[in-house]
Order: sequence, then C-alpha cells, then structure tokens
Amino acid sequence: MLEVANIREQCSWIHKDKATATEKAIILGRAAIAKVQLNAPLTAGESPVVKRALVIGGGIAGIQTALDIAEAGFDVDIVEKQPTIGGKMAQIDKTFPTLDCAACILTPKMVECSQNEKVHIYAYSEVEEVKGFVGNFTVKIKKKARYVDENKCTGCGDCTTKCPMKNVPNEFNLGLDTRRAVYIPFAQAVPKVATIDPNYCNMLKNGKCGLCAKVCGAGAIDYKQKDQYIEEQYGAIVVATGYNPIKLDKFEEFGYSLSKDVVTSLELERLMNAAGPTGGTLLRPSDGKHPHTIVFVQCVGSRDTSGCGKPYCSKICCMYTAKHAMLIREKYPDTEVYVFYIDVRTPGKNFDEFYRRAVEQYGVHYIKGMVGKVAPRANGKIMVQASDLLMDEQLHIEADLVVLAAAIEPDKSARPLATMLTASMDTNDFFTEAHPKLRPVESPTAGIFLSGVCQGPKDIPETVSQASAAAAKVIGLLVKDKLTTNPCVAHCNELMCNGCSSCERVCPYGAITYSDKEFRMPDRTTQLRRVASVNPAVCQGCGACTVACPSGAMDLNGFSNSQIMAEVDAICQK
Amino acid sequence: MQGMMIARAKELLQDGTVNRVLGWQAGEFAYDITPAVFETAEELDAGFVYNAFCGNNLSKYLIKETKKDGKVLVFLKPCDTYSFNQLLTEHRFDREKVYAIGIPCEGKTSGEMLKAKGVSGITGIDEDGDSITVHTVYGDQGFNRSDVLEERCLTCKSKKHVAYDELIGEDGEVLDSHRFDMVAKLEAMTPDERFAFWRSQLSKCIRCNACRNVCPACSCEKCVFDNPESGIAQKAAADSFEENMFQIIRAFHVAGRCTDCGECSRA
Amino acid sequence: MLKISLSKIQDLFAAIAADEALYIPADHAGQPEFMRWEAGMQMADALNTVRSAKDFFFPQTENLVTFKMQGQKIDIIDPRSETEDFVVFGVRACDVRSFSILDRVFLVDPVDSYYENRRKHGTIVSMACSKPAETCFCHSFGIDAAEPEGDAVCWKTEDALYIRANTEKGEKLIEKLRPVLEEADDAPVKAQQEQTRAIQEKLPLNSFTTEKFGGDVLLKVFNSDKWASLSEACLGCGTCTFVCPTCQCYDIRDFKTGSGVQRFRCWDSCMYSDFTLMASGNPRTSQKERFRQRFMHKLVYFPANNDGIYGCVGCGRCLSKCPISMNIVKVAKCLEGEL
Amino acid sequence: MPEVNAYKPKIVAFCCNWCSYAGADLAGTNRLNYPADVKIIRVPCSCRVNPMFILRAFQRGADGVILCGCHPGDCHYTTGNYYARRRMTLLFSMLDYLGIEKERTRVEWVSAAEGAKFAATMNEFVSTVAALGENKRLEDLRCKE
Repeated sequence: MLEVANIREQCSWIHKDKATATEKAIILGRAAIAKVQLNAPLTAGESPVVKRALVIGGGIAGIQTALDIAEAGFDVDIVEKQPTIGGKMAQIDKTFPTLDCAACILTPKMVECSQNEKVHIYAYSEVEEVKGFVGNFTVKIKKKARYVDENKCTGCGDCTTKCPMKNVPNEFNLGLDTRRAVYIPFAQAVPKVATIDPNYCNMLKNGKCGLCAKVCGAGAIDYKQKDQYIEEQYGAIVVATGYNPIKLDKFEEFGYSLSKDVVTSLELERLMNAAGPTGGTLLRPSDGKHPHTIVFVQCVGSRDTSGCGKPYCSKICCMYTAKHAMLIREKYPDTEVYVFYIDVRTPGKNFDEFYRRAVEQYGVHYIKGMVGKVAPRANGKIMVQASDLLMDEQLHIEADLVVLAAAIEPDKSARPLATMLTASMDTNDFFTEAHPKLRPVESPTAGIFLSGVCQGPKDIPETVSQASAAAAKVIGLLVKDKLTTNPCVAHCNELMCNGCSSCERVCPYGAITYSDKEFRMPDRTTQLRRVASVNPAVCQGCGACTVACPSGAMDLNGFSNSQIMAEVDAICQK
Repeated sequence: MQGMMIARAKELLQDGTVNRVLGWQAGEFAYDITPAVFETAEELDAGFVYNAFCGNNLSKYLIKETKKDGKVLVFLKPCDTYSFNQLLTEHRFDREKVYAIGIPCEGKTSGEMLKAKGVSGITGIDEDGDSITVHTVYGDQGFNRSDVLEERCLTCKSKKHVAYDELIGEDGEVLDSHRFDMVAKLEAMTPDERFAFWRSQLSKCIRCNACRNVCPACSCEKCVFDNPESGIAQKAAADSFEENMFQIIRAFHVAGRCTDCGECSRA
Repeated sequence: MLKISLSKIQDLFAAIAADEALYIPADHAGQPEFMRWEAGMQMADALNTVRSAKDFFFPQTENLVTFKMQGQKIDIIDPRSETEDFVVFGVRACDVRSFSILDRVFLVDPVDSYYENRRKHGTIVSMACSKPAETCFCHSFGIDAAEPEGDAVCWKTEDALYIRANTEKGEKLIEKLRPVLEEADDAPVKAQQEQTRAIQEKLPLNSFTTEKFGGDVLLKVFNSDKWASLSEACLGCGTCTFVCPTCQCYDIRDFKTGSGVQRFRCWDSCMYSDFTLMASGNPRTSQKERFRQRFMHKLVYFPANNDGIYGCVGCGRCLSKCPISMNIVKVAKCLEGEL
Repeated sequence: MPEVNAYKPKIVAFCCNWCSYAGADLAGTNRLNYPADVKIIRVPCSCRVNPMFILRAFQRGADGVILCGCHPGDCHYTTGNYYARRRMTLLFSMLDYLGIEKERTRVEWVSAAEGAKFAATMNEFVSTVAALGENKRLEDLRCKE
C-alpha cells in the first residue's frame, strides 16, 4: 500500500513561511494517511496480443514503419486512401539538403512494400471503424471500388491512353495538367493498377462507352465492382496520415486565385519534375514561357495568429524554398530569385550550410520582410509589393512567377480517425503524443502510435526516424504474448447497478459492456437484471463512468469515492 | 373516456394481448386515486377510474410490472410518455412486455389543490367540462378547472404523446409553456436573495423521500442516500446543510434525465 | 372557564412567551407548521399542521452524544443541556392523543431520557376543532375533537378564545395568564361543541372503525393475500411515517465531523429498504412486507401490547399526503372484510 | 510579517494527474510561490471529480474549490475534461442558482508545462475567495465545532 504526500514540490519548495508550510505538510500527510487507510491491493490483469500491425497512411512515414515492422517478422497492413502508396514524397522533385531525387529514393521502398510478403497493402481503402484495445483491435477497412480487378490488371496502361474522357484534372500534378477517367497516378505507382474515376467515367455515370473494357487485354475492367469491407485484428495501430498544404482562398493579398502564375511550393515541385506537366522545364503555367523573375513568399499561413492561417511554424518551408531557389539558379542562371522571409529557420544537420549556399553561392536574394500584395498585371507580369525590414524600404518587384510557401496542415481524415481511435489531438488537429519529450511516438491511447507529420510538421529525415521509432515501439509491443493492464481501473458493483447505460455513454474506450445476469434477490427470488461490467484490459482508469453513475455502483480502483472523500475530509478538518 | 378505456382494456385482456392492466383505482373520497393493477374484466368494472384526479404517472411502475410474466397494458398521459421514453433509454424495462395506450389529458387537479382553496369536508365532486363542483359538509362550491389545476399542469409542456402502441382520443401539440418563468425570476435575484428563497423553500422539506420515490428518473436499485458506503447516506436531514445537499444531489442526478413530468411537485 | 377576545390574542401570546418559548401553528412558506412565536406572528387557521406536533418531544433529528478526539484523548460530551420550558399552543385533539401513545413507548422502562426531558418541560395547550375535514376519523379512536385533552384546552369562536386547564401544569400556565384573561360563561363553547359533533356525523369516515382488529386476529391479518395488491402501488417513500404523529421508529447514526463523531438519532421509516437493516440484510425484503409492517404495527401489534390502544389517532395526514393515496383507512376497510 | 489573525481561507484543489498536478510540481520546482491555503488532491482526470466531492468539501468547511484539468482537446483520456467542464458548469450554475457565490468555485485548464499559470491561478483564486470570506452557506455546523 502506497500513497505519497507531496510535501516537496507542493509544499516546502513554494511556501517561504516555515510555520504555515509545516502546518500544510501535516495536513497533506494527514490526507495521504486517510487515503492509504482505504487502499485495497491492486492487481494488474493480462490480455493477449494479436501479432499483426496496422499502418494507416502509405506515405514515406507509413512505408518506413511498415517495412521496419515487417523486418522484425510481424505481419503488417498498410491502408492508403489513394490508389497508390507513396504520399507527398512521391510528388516531390528533389530533397534537401542533399538534392537527390525523391522518387529515386522512395520508389525502391514502395516496391519493397509490394514485394515483402509480410506487408499487405490496402490501397484505395479507408478505415471505417475501430473497436477493441491495445493488443486486440478490430478494424473495419473499406476497400473502395476501383472498377478494375487488382488481381487481373497488369498495369499496362492501355486503357489510360484509350479513354475518351481526357479533361480530368490530374490531382497527382495538382491540377496543372489532365488525365483520363481511367488512370494510373504515376508510372511507379504501387500497386500499379488502373483506377476508374466514377465522377468522370461515362460508363459508370451514363452507362455509355465501355471502351476501356474493350481494350483491356487482361479483362480486368469490372464496372459492377462494389465497395468491399474487410475486418481484421491488430495488436497495434500506427497513424501516418500525413499532411496537405492549406487552402489559400483566405489569403487574397497573395492573388493565388487571380493568376495561374502564383503557385504553391508543391505545385512548383511538379513544375520542376521531369515527370511533371512540363517535363521538367520550368515554365509559367499561364503562357508556358520561361520565368525570369521569381518571388518566393515564406510563411503563407504559417505562424499566423490572425486566424486565417495556422499559429504554428510549418517547419519545412525554409528549407524547401532554399532548395527551390538553389535549383532554379543552378538550372536557369539568368533568373532572379527573391525570397521574402520572417526568419530563416535551419535547424538540422547540414541545413544551415545548405541555406548559406543558396545565399552565398547561388546569389538568391533573401529579403527579411513580408509581402503586402501580389497583383497580376495586364501584361502578364505580377506586381509584388513588399517591405524590406532591414533596409526599411518598400519594394516593388515585377515578377513572372510567385511561389507561395503554404503552411501545411494535418490531413482532413485525421480528425474522424482520432475519434475512432480515441487518440487525442491538439487544437490544430495534430495527434498528441503520450509525452512531448519522453514518449514522442506513442499516442496517450495505449497501442496507438504516431508516425510522420500527423504528429507535427517535420521533414523527410525526421519523418523517417520517427517512423522507425514508431516501428520499434510496435515491435516491442508485438513481441509480447501478454500485456499487463493498468490496475487502476473502474469496477462495477453489480448489486447497485441499474443497467442504465450512463457509464457506457461516457466511456471513451468502450470498456463497458452490459449483460443480463441472474441475481438472487433478498426475498429469495431470482431476477434477471441488466448490469454493467468493465473490461479491465480496455479501461484506462479515467473515472468518467464513476461520476456518470447515478447510483454510485461504479468506482475506481486506487481513486475510490471513499478515498477521495477521506482526503477531502482530512484536508478540510480543523 | 373512462368507458372507452375500460372497453379497450377488456378487449386486450380478452384477446390475450395483455395479461394485466396498469391504471387507476378510486379511493375513499372523490380525489384519492391510487395506481392499481387489474387482471380481470370484473376488476376493471369494479375499480378502474379515469378522471381529473388521476395524476399519477404510471411509467415508473413498469419497472416492477415488466419483471413479472406476461404483458402489461399501461395508460399514459402525454407527459408520462416522456418519462416512458427516458426509462426505456436507460433500459429500465422491457418494451416488449408493455402495451402502451396514449390517453389525452386536460390537466389534472388534486385534493390538495382544492384544499389550498380552503375547501374542507369533501363528500363528493362532480366534473362537467371545465367546471368542477365540490360537495362538502359545509355546502357546495364551484370551481373553474383552470383555477384548481396542479402547479405542474399550469406549465404543461406538451399534450403530444411521444410513445404509444395506440391512442385513445386525439393527440395534442407540443405547447409553448411558461415553465421557465420562475427560473427567470430567480435568476434576476441577487445571490443573497436567492439563498434566502431556497433556504425558506428547502426548510419545508421533511426528507420524506416522496419526491425521489415518485420520480421516474430516480429508479436506482440502491439510491446513494440509502447506501451507507456512499458517505452521504441520510434518513432524515440532520441540519440545513443536509437539506440542501439532498436537493442539490437529487437535482444533479436527474439533470438531463428529467422529463418535466412534475410528479415531484405533486408529491 | 376563562376567555380572551380574539382581538387581544397577541397579548395572550406575549404573556405566555414572557418567560418560556411559545410555539403556535403559523404560516411557513405557504404551509401551516408550528413556529416559535415572535411578536406579531399570526396563528394559522388551518385544521392541522403538515408535520405533527411529535417534533417537540421526538424531534426529526436529535444529537445523542458527541465524541471529540484530541490527539490520544477522547472526550465524551453529552449535548443535552436542560431544555428550556416551552408551550405548544393550538395542538389538535388527535395530536394531543398521540403524545400518550408515544409515552407508552418512550416512558416505559427503559425510559428514553431525551424524550422524558422534553416532555417534562413542555406544556400542551390544545385547540378544539370546529371544522373537521373529510379525512378526519379521530372519533374512531375515542377522541373527541370538540373536547381535546392536553394541559389546557382552548376553543376558538368567532370573537373569542375560551380556555380551561386540565392538569396541574395547565393550572400553572393559566395562573400566569390570569391578568389578560376574563371569566366567561361556557355556553358558546357548548354550542360550538354541539355543532362540531353534528358535522362529524356527516363526515364520510364517520362510521369507520378499527374494532375488528382488536381481537385475536394477528395471523389472519398477517397472512391475508390482500397485502400484495394493497402494497402494489406503494412507492416506499415514507411520507406517511414522517407526517404521522404516532410513528416512533428511529435510527441511530454516527456522523464523522473530522475531529470526532457525533452520534445522533433521526426518524426512520418502516417503508425504507434499510429499515432494521442487519448484517444479514433486512428481514422484510420486499415493499409488501414493509408496507404490511406499518399497518400491522398500528392496527394489530400495538393494541396487542398496549391494552387495546391503536397506534393511530385518525389525524388524516397520511390520507392527504400520500402521493399515491394509499392509507390506513383503505387498508383497514379492505382487510376487515376478511375478519 | 504576516498578520497573526488574518483570515485564512481553506481551498481544495482537485488536480488532474497528467497536467495540472504536474503543473503544480513544476511550480514547485521553479519555486513559484502561492498561498499555503491551497491543498491539492490528485485525481486521474478532471472527470473523476464527482460533484459530490465538491459539496463534501464545502460541507467540511472548505471556502473555495478549484478543479484543474487539461486544456480542451488535450485530455489524456480524450474527452474527460469535456465531461468535467459540462458537469462543473452545471454544478456551479446550480450552486449559483441556489445563491452560493459562484466565485467560490472554478474550473481552470493548466497543462503540465504551465507552472507559472498554476501559481498565478492559485494566487488569484485564493485572494478572490479570501475577499468573499468564510463559506457560511454550504457548511455543516457539526464540522465546525
């Protein structure tokens, strides 16, 4: 039996007056004694562990986590909502600070995922429902209809060239070019399987066409395919849902919606990528001409306390902007590049050196100051009004292309997912970690782990290290055959329970279930009553149910009603 | 109305739909109606009543009645159907074992209300639409029904049934009631005035528990006030704190579950 | 016979209250209750108070003993200080009779000294009824509402209050009040009594009697199968026991004050599930048994042990206060058919 | 010198194990002073605090009760602090409705990192309650003897 009277941090260290501090220490001691007298032995329970992990999100974070888990010999499933894994990294051209090609380092990992027999990919799928608890989650996965049989499709791409619906915006290239209604997002997609977009396909919409079925040599096209639901058991779940750039419609001053030549940094990645809409030549989206003056605007929506954007720093923008500026100056030395920044933040190995190179070696004009207005001109130029805070002067730059470093935000699917997982989130929809310093890859909900930007903005190296860390945590969990559970759990006094479900409704873990039980009543009759029972393996011991229970049938081990009241009494005693 | 109800109850007993009927039974005087269970047509003829004094909300009895074998027929006034649903969401009885008939209600009155008007020595009461004639040993007195309505009926929130298997008579509408007028008045007071008001009201409490036991939301197997381990068990309020405490805790327990049936104010 | 004009009644109250506490029925937040008289307080006209007058001798809660802990030391403190003398004014005939019923419980060996102490210091001034209600049935127990017992008795007519002493205590009180009272003829009192008795003839419960329960009927009543249906609607709320002038069950409890224990007793009710709770549970396991206990006690057990005196005075409080209108009259009428 | 007979309010603080209790520890580590009248009771989550505990504290002579939990959205148990907030809003408005000064009760969100906020909150709360004086309305006289 143990109780602690906190007389150091909460007494002697704060109260200067010895007499009052001593008096308080006595009271705190008295309260602890009152509580310990009512202590009951706590016994931890045990629960089995299902030796399979689920990774939600198939970007670099999810891929790395899955591969590491598989490496340790455990089965792991990746659920990816897009038709292919790869995530944002697949869209990126080059990576900082080494400037190697993103696809070159990512695609081998994607292929490894598809070939590792321990890894199973549910692409074009979403998590629908999560039940259970650490070591024993039951997850319902919705496999959306592709209208293409994954097992038959060879990925030859014949259908994607024959489809008559040509003007579908290509989301992989962020709408900078078009694709067909049946498509493979990019050449190295995994799984390399075509997908029919039901929003554009004439056959699915109107029942007319059927061209793709005719050209498909493998006979893989299936217009009657339905969404499929799969239920699977997992011991651990890793969240790797990633991010998106924010929408810029609230930032009218930057003219994003006014001119095609005001682009986001991610769009610039595609414009510079060899597999992108321009085949790797940097051209203005409006007229296809070479831009000669390019203005980069940093912190668009980041560190924004006005309410339009995000209050946090998106962390990666300083570095990728330096990368973009450097690449442009390298490839097109006749181009003037201006970067407007609030601060340049370059913490990371070789990061500051990288930024210094951009400034010193590549002659990128870094100007401390914020852009006030971006206005397209009739002559196709874009007028950028800005202030140079160091020189204290107003600048007017006539640019050909403006690149906005839009803030990043967690993917919209994260919030409903957090609810399903009962994992907590902060006000910005980033998942919270169990401890900001000491348990950074675990969610406070046992058995839920965090990988990548879903936990907070980070770059690729950091994402990969966190992904591996999460994998290590998962492996540590899965190697156990049984888990000891928290002994401070709620329990129900069935004789007093009304079966009213009040506790069930407040339990964040679904730990409370009801059953009809036979009771021998004092008048020697037998009665069937609906009573609650707590699954000690699931209960985390928050105590919400104990307060919700109208009859006081629920109590919490280690923090029982009588114990807390004894403390109250002891404290208030004269 | 009473005739129609008896007739329908007899039919349902006859065809085996239900085994028992939960209704009201006349008493010694014209107004002291008691909830009762009837098992045969003869019992119904002999004792079943439905009049302006049948205020009791029968829904809470379903907890006990559905524990028995067979199905029970219950008559529910509009306000009772709200409690009925609340009990149902709390799994307090088995819906399958209940046949509910919604009956209209024009507001109830009670012996207490008449007595509050100074009536004593009641020997009989006649109802005729909106007027009520009370015969007493001291002579007859006439009242408008609206003048002797129970307090809760003055602020009736709904004449619409929200749960039933069948209805006898017309269903009404949800009303625009004035049930929060008093609250508004209290909220306008200073804390000192409010405290004085509540002390005066609560000091009337004799902790007889009638409010709790009559309340359809208070259906715990064991109330915290009866459980010595809860730390707040009381039988009779020992001092002003306990008087306050009982009412605060009870109010808190039924918060969000109260259906404004007003049984407590009647008790 | 002495009298005082109603217009001067406050003088009478003031004279009584001069050296002892005076309680009269008065309005308490809309309800008639016995209240400590203060100058100007009007006497309520109501037939009866919500709570009975038993509170004065057997209060709802009463401290028995206090244990005070200081370090290793425990002090035992008797909270009783000599109770001040008090007068309860305006007690109805039924309530007055209830005191003699309570006396049979509390003043027999072993004497309840708390009760005895209060009883010694209290003087009862009763008030004859002139307007009995339909719920009244005191005459069933041989009580004359027009001629109540008590240390002194009053009659209130249109314009005056007539008063007469019944006991030594009453004599003493009237002696003290002599200066504000005047001699009077008892004709108006006689007239009022006759009128009251005539009204009683007409009351619905006039013919109600419990005499059938006086004989050797214990097992017959106890085993009656009527109890099940009679108790069917009972909520077990205990209102009847708390308003009853003769219910005398109490529970002794300890309250931890933080620095010790205060042992107190409070009214209990046979209607409660934790009534007579023992380690083995409550011997009366269902509401039917608890319901039966109350009426068996009043109608059968009490008379069997107390020279045929019933544990009821016919005040009618339970008739009007029961939320489901189940009461001793209905029970007795239902069961007497079997006897 | 402190006044000898100055009125010392009794304050009970219920602190969530995951945030404000650690916040109070942090205040201690940083030697941030707040009145010794505040006594902390550790609970696993703010939602563990039964309104009964608060009434009990007032009964036993507390002059003020403060409940500290995690910031909205940061609850270790996902939603506990929301329950606490709803329950306390209800309880406090009911106490207010009964005429008990609402300044005697408070809910405050203090994270494990907010030692300074913890100390500041306590300083402020204690002075508010001290200004109101003794709790006379919800006390049980039996506990005062």
